[in-house]
Amino acid sequence: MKKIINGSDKVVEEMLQGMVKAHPEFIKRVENSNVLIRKDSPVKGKVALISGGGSGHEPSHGGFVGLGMLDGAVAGEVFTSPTPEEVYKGIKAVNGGKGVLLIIKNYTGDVMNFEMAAEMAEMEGIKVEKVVVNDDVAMEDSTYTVGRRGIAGTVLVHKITGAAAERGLDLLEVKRVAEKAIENTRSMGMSLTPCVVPAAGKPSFEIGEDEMEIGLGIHGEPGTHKEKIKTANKITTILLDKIIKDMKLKNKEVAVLVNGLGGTPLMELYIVNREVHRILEDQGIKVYKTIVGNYMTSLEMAGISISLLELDEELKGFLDDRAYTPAFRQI
Amino acid sequence: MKKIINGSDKVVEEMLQGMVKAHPEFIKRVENSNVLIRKDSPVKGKVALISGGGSGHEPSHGGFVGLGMLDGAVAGEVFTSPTPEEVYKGIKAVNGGKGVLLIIKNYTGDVMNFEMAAEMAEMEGIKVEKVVVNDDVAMEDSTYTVGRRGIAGTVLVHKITGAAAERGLDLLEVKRVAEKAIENTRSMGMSLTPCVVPAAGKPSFEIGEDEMEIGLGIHGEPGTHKEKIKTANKITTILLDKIIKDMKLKNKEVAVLVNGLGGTPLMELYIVNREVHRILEDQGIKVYKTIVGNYMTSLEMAGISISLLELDEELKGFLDDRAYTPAFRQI
Amino acid sequence: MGDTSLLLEIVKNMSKNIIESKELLTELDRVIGDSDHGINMAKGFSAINDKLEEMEGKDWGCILKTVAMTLISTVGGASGPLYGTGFLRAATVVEGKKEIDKDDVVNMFDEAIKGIKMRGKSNRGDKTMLDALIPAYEALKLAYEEGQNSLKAFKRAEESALEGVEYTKTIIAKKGRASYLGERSLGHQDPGATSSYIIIKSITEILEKN
Amino acid sequence: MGDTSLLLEIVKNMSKNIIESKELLTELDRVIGDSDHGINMAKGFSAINDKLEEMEGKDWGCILKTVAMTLISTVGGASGPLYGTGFLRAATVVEGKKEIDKDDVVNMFDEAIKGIKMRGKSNRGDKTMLDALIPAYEALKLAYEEGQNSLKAFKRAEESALEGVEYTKTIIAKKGRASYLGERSLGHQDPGATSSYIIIKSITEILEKN
Ligand SMILES: Nc1ncnc2c1ncn2[C@@H]1O[C@H](COP(=O)(O)OP(=O)(O)O)[C@@H](O)[C@H]1O
Ligand SMILES: Nc1ncnc2c1ncn2[C@@H]1O[C@H](COP(=O)(O)OP(=O)(O)O)[C@@H](O)[C@H]1O
Ligand SMILES: [Mg+2]
Ligand SMILES: [Mg+2]
Ligand SMILES: [Mg+2]
Ligand SMILES: [Mg+2]
Repeated sequence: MKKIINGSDKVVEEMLQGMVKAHPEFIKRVENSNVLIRKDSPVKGKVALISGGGSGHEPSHGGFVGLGMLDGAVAGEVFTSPTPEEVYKGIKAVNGGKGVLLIIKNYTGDVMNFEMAAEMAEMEGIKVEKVVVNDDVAMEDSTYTVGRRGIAGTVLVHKITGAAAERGLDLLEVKRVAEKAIENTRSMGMSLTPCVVPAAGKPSFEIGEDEMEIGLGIHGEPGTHKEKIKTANKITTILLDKIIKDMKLKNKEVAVLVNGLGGTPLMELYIVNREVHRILEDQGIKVYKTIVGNYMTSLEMAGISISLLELDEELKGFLDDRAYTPAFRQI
Repeated sequence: MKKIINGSDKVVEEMLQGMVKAHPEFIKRVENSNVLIRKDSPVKGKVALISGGGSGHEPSHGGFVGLGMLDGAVAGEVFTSPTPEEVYKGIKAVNGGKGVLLIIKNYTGDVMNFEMAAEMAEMEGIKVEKVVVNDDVAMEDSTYTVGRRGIAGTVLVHKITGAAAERGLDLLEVKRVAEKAIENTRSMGMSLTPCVVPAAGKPSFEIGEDEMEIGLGIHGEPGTHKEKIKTANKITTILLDKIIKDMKLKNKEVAVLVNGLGGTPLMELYIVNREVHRILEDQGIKVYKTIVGNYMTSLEMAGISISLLELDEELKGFLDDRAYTPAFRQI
Repeated sequence: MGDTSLLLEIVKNMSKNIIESKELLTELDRVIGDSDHGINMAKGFSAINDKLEEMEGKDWGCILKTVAMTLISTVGGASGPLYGTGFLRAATVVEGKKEIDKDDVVNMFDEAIKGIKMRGKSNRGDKTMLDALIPAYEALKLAYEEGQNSLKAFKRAEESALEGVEYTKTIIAKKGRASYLGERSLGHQDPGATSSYIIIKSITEILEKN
Repeated sequence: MGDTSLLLEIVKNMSKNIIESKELLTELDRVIGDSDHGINMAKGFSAINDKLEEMEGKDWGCILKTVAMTLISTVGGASGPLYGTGFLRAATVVEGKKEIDKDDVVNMFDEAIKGIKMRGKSNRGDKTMLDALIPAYEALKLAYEEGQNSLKAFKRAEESALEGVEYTKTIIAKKGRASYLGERSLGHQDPGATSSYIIIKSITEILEKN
């Protein structure tokens, strides 16, 4: 395991300290917690947004705390959802009186821990609502399963929902917008390499020199299957086909997120983005906005995910709104 | 070699296409060239800045084309400086009448090709000046050698110089500011893994499972020496010590850039940043601004570099100015 | 079945066994999950270990509640709230009690499983901890009904739990992270079922000693 | 020494040999540089290959200028401008000539080296292409002075170039990327010196055939 760390038990704590040192103009830390919140929290008269989950997805979620996106991000251990207590501390710290919306990625652990935190906060009279992001089309969305995972599309949900909250909409309206964004977002990922959870010290899965893993989540779990490694264009086609089949996009407008999983150079993301645009154009789908970079990572994993967000006039407005956070800035 | 590409001979072309598709509001491409320029180029009444070099350092340099930074970026093949002709095309495309400043990283190839381009442009009556960035303290700066390399500190030079140009200073003034920024910038890097030049298909150097390479450049060249891998804090100390020894920073203010080489997760960069701040505080050096992320990469190499820029009132002003580019945004 | 000093011994033994199994559980989770089950569980039970003194002299309900809250507030992940809820529900059955009997044991176990099912929206056959816990519970109940003593009953429960662990190898995961693997989860044993087996075994070991 | 059809044959052979050495040169550059020398050179000489027809019937100066400009405008890196400048300087010596003699050859070689030294701010002993080119030039000049024919003279030049390549293994790089390695560049042969040797060998081979 080659990592620039001081010890596997210290990574989250030291990372959070390093983040605050890097971005003091954006974020501060809630005392005795792994919660990062907006410098100006609690913001009065604004619905507050909290997201979070296991660490190892940086810049998610702390990097999106700031104007026009999140009010708080709760960090668990690497790939482990934070405890209810931590989430509860976050809720209390950001609540500006208009209620708090929890943006949860659909993982059993995240859902349960955030739910328990919401129950705790509600007992104190804080209005809390929840939405669960489940953008990953790699798996069937059946009632017999836990449903789809939340992956990189979550960042688009943060952006849209953050804009709605920043405009001053009330809790249920913000929740409605979040649900619409979730409903309109689909993603799928692949990887060339596993990642190594620091405390585990071993690659999260085995993979051959000529293989790639398709349809995998963001916690180093193996994907739905392995394939022989293919060209960037073929990979893009595999992912995008599955996404597009799950939506009705003909003559629609979309936002595109080409996301790196941590170890993939920007060069490769741009090469993928080129083919994404070619395919969408080919199918009569118009790209309204493109985002390319490492937004939802799995430690040092080499791989990508592609997300599409179907837009209407309302969502376009929110997408265009200002955002100013450590990892997402737009004027 | 595991890469998401379509063929090693197509990476630069396809990447440039993907970049333009991703950032149409910032950049456009000069026809029949590998040059990206500001959407509103040539900007009248402003000194234009051109940088560039081999590809594989993304987001450098195309990602810094935009308001308050570069006017144009010239991309060579991976790790190979662009030809004089390409640079010349860039110069012609951005020249707004107030002259053009070339920001060159100190590599034999870059210096020669940019110089030849400058000669070509001057023959056409375009005022061209050059500065050469040499921030890498890994090597001795002796007159018998080619001098220090230009590495990640170049991004800080882009920011400062871009602000000076944006304010409307004239060519020689902008050049003076650039030289001051260069004079005040020092960097040093290390890595855990080599990188693979697509066309070569092999790791750029061999390294053991428990080794790291110290003092290396950004083209996959081996460093000054190998060491047993150490903790993040020790690594930070090794790099920062060498940088600080080369400057006189006691009671001074600095800007910090903790740069990832492409394959290192943000988590590790923040852990390093924590220790950078601790050491600087310890030595009575004040951090005015911190930048953490992948700014000057070496393909998928896992590693980091640290840069310090010594500030005075003038440089602080330029550092604080607005910049709005694909990869660097600040309001 | 016994007094609270027995319970404290059991809790201590659970902690020891779980902490010792940290690598095994993590490795199992690496194959079909995200490589953290052992880390998570060891973290929780280390925290419980630190509270052993403070639990001394307390009643069954109080001790189990401390175990539950410690798991909930230190573990995170899926296993934290699930085991936490299980222990919390068990605690409600024996609130204020210094001594408990066989019926209490059966009811505690039953409540714990109900709590986990509710919290996890899961059931037997989903390839989770429930596939160890439910057969263990059934074996225990049957043994008691057949008039066996607690040691015998827990021995049977332990055996059934182990069978349950083996059974998880033969099924496709429907809940938890392993469910994302689909067919690829076949052939691998569930980490949570394994930790459940270890927890039950920890009880048997102490009953054996006493 | 010969007419322009000889020159075209030589240029064609250089292209062939350089393209065939693409991997060797890249591998040498991987060890002490940035893994691209073979790629760079092959790119340049492929482009030259594409211009062979258009060069037909032109004079020596014109052909060498085309070679030079093609290298400058396609190779990039350090080797592009260096070889480009070398060929460009050589071209100026033989401007307008359809036939050249021994003196022309010596002068061309001399000018090429001066150009490379000027452009690269480098000299013999820096572990660069000059460590192959300069000894080759000296051997060639001496051979001509001794009254040898061009084939013999180039044979000697080729031998000296090869010795120069070997010599680069024994010295520390002072110019180019390899210089960043300091002592670690010892023991490895310089890619540029190697490509220079290949270029000279390409001339000998054609002289041999004619
Ligand atoms: N919905 C559920 N119901 C019951 N048990 C579950 C459920 N989801 C997961 N588990 C159990 O939790 C175990 C994984 O725990 P752990 O690795 O600590 O959490 P995470 O999956 O969040 O990383 C699984 O092996 C399984 O036994
Ligand atoms: N200043 C210089 N003078 C002469 N030759 C040089 C100089 N710098 C580099 N070279 C030659 O160029 C070769 C490297 O060329 P190449 O790999 O194509 O360019 P780059 O170093 O830009 O990647 C070296 O092996 C060396 O022979
Ligand atoms: Mg987990
Ligand atoms: Mg090169
Ligand atoms: Mg797990
Ligand atoms: Mg090279």
